[in-house]
Amino acid sequence: MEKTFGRVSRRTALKGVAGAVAAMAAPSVITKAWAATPIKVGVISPLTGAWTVYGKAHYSGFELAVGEINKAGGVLGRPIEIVVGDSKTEPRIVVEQANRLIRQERVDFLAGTFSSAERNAAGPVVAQSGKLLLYPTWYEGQSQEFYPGVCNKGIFMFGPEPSQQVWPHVDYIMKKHGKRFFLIGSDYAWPRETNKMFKEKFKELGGEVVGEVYIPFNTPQYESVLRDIRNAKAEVVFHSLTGSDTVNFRRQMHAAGMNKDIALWTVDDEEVVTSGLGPEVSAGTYVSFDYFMTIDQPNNKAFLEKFRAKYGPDALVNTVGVGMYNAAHMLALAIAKAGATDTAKVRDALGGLTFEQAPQGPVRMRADDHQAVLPSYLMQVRNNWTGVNDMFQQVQALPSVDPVPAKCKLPL
Amino acid sequence: MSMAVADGRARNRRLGEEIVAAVLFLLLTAIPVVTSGYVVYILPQYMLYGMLAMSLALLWGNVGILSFGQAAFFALGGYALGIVMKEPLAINPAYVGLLVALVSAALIAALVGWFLFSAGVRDSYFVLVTLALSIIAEQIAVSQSQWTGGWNGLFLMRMDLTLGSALTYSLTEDAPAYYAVLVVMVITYAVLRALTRSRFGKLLAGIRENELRMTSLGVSVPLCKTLAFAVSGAVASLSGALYGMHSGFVSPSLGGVQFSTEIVVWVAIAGRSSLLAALIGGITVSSISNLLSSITPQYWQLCIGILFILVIAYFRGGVAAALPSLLGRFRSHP
Amino acid sequence: MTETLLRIRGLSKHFGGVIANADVDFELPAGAIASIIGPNGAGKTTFISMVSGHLKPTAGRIEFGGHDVTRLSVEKRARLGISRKFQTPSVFPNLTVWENVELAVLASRKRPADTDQRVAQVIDLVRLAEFSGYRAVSLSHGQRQWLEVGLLLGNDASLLLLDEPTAGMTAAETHATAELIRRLSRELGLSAVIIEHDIQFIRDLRAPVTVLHLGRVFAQGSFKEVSADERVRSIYLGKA
Amino acid sequence: MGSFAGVLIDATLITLVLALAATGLAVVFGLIGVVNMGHGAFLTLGAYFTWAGIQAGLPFLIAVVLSALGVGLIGLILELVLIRHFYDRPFETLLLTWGMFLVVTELIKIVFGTDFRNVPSPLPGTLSMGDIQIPAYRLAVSLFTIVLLFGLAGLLFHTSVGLRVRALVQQQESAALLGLNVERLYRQVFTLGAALAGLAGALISPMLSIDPYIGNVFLVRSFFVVTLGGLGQILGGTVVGSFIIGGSETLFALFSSQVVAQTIVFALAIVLLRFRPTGLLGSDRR
Repeated sequence: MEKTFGRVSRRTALKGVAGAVAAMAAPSVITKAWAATPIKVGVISPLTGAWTVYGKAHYSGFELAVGEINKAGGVLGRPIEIVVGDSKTEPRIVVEQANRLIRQERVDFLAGTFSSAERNAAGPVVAQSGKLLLYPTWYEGQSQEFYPGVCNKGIFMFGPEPSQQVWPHVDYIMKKHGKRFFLIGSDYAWPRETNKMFKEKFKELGGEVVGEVYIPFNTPQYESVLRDIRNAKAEVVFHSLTGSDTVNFRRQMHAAGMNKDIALWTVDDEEVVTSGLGPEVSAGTYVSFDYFMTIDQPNNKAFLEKFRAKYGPDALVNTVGVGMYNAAHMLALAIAKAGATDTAKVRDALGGLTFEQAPQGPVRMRADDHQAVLPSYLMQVRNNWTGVNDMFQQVQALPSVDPVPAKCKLPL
Repeated sequence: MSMAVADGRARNRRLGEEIVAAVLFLLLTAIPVVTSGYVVYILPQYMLYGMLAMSLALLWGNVGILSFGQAAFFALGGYALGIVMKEPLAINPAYVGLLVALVSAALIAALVGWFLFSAGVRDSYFVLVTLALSIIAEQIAVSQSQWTGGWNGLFLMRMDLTLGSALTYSLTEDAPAYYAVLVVMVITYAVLRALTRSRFGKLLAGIRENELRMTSLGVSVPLCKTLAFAVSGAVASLSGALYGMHSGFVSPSLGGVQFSTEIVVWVAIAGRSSLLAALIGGITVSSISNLLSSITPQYWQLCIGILFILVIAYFRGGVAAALPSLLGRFRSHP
Repeated sequence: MTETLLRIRGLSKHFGGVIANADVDFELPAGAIASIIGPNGAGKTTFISMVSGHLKPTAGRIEFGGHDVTRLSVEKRARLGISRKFQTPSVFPNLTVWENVELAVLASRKRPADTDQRVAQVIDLVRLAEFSGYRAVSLSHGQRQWLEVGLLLGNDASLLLLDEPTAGMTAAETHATAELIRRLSRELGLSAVIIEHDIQFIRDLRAPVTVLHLGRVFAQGSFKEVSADERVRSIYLGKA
Repeated sequence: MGSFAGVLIDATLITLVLALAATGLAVVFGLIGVVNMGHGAFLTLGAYFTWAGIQAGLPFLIAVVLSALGVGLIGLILELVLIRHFYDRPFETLLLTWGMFLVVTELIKIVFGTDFRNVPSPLPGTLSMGDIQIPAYRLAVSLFTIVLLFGLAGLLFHTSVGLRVRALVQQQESAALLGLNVERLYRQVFTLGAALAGLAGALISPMLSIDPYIGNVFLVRSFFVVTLGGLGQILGGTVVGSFIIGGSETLFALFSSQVVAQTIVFALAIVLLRFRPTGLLGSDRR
């Protein structure tokens, strides 16, 4: 896994050098195998910095799809070429990289950025340059307040938002574990928005929020929160912490012996984080996303075969990686449909497009608010799992969930 | 005779720096003429990093105070401008925002500085406090989301330069923004340089060399340090405000410890005792970082770390002090 | 009759249970020189430190030029003209002699119209003209002592508090230092309080001598009177 | 008042874990005046070494001991190569150890990768006290911290090594005159500090996710612990400082949000620092 990644970055590195040299000297050097000039896509991934853990899946999802597209003859007879930019998990660097990719590398499209903050950093660049950005991550939904990071006609969302990731499963968990929910999240927009939307649905179903806590980043110790959870007699913990905090909290909750009588539902811990937690700590936890490596989907089998062939049998992919994979394919489909690479035409073509081969099942991009219609899965972590193949037990599956309309001036 | 020698030597050095500065500024002026695109877009941001580096060099090189809190002021500036620019104001809100950025940073720095310096908090302890400042700044930016947008950040518009209602000069395009930043940077450099050469600047140098002696000469060391910290905070904040305006986006990590550390690294490597070196350091280290990060992200960071250690251990003055002696142009005092 | 510049009444300093100074009375007329001697641990440096403001007295009162300065900080006293030279020379090691003195001039209460001229004048006074381009670290110990005196002069002090100004000097330098101090008093009307071990130097100064012993004023008088005092001899021999 | 007892126990656990993390720093800072910014990196290394030991099939305790020794060895090497030349310049050692921190963190990323690593808890159960449940491992670590602090105090106050170190702290020049090998003592203290950091990282590793930045979380907190605690007060100071930083964060969180509590505690630390301004290193004013 490490090795594969090393190879990738070395290759991209060479590409970077070659690109820089070639861009000035002779454009023909790159296009040796192709008569036509490539369609360039700038991919901004968190390759170093705090969210490096997600960076591999993030980048390889897109790379895999581009390989498939090019192998099948490219789009409009032209290959797709990736130009990579490392976000260093820093919004400040995203601004630099997005501009570099557009102004210097002259990419036709942008894909990636990982967090909402990173996407927001790219927002003004996208708006100003009139390019498209394809964003893969689960996120808090769109509202006009954060324009141009959202509600931007140049940005397409390929990940789920709370009405897709959370709403379909509230009823099930309440029926099974009780109505007393305790909400814990990191202190920023995504957890707060997610909880707000969660409560909307939850109240409707007659649940009771017995506590709601937001934790600053990099908090090492959780005694007082755990005490609050216990004192509140919570039956379910609804959990939206991120990064290392999610691991710290869950290890300490487990150490406090609270997993036995309190159910935990997380909307953040996909394959990568769950692997980091280990089987003891994670057993029994509910997780909901649009994609898991273990979903029972014919598309997924084929996808994983290709993924493992390329990145090794142990490589992990997750909702973000698949979001990037879908983004690449749908971009290619849209270009083909539009018959051109110019932004307006591709934007129009991408809206309303459906990608049948998406690993999680067919995915449709809504035209008016650029949100994806996705499946939604609720999984429970198995006891004594040994790897991603036996990590999750499918509990609920909805083949296609429409997100609530974005709170933007529609259509975008 | 000997006096003349001493004097002459000092003047030579000054002249050397002025020539380098002039060449640098001319080069920077010429760049948008000969090229366009990404370079013209990105260089102003690096020039603002250079200004930020100067704000640290003013403290560290001239007064001997190291601050791991410069990023906090940088972020303060960005947020202040961003928040004010959202308000509908009778006069150009960007001007008000820049003023607020300058004044608020100077005031906060003055308050914190006076609070600590008047009690004699020095050296390593002050470093810790500034480290905490960065952490607090980032926390506030994350948690006070009604003002700052929290982790999702805050968007800014490119400002217009206006003069009454007659003249409006938009900075939306790359080249105008470039020149606006360049002008601010040159003026900041000139002002800070004049400051370090003024009576006040010499008193600061005296404090760096021997604090106790300065007190015994009747100088209020806490007051001088506080003023220096306030000026430094204001410059950092101004550069942050312009950075926010230029990049269109500010987020909490701009005020964090990691960015603060980067600033210290730029200045240490380039040379803390010269404003010009710090300026060049801020511009070049971040440019090279951008260039190399896509080629070798892991090893680049490692190299920077090792270079930092080498500079601290063997070349206290950084590249700026090492270069002249390498060129054999500058002999140390007898 | 000359006016009294420095008037000290009942000055005491206790460090926990240790009495460093007890009930010291001391007066110095404007333009005069006084020297303080005493064996190690007699409380000389403590006394100077209380006058300069580096130590806060436990009890007592210090008047300077008619003002009560007992509670003032070091820098405020310096701005009134009380300036101190430390036992170990405290100069600006990495600055040149010229820059050292220039700083003192720039920090002074009445800044002269022509700084350079004033700096040159002070450097001449302390006989460092040929070293003006040298950094302070490269000077000899004795030269650094002079440089520090130069700082006090450049700073426009009216009362010089000199803690062992001749430590590390040759006999000739010591003699020259005494000459310098007397000249400063005579020509510029400066006052000085000098702590010294070097008896030869005290003799050269030809100034009134105060003997401190165990923190108290033990004897006062001219050099001749004091040196003739049996009791003073005996404390130096460690008997009293 | 079950919840009051609960708060008290929480505050105690947090205080002791923080004290454990800060002890290595306290030893180095308090005894030889080095502001070891590399402390966080040493903690991280300790955690990774433990993980590697577990991966290699070693029992937890053996892995912990080896981690402490390994980090101590790295500390020793760094002291020999770098730090020992700069003891007379505290400011330079601060920057050098900061550089060490940057380099070690990058090396960890290259050697161990950036995935979350995980050390299973060697004592998974909990202990019940009435309706309060205490994680067994945390309790064990807390008790160990108490033993460790008393052990260090014993070492410092009841052995000849301790006497020498204390002589050194009080008067460096006379210590040298008394024929003490100052250089060697400094090296021993720095190595001990590094080993303690490694030990802390090793013991904390089963509670947290292990990533290259794990030490950062504790670094700044540890600094305030030590600064507030005070020079040479290895036993009392560290505990008091840990309580002010860790315990009060717990208490403030009762009345406000976690983020506000954390901000208040850092602000409070700055205020307290002002009233102990030259506290530790500041005795030498020349």
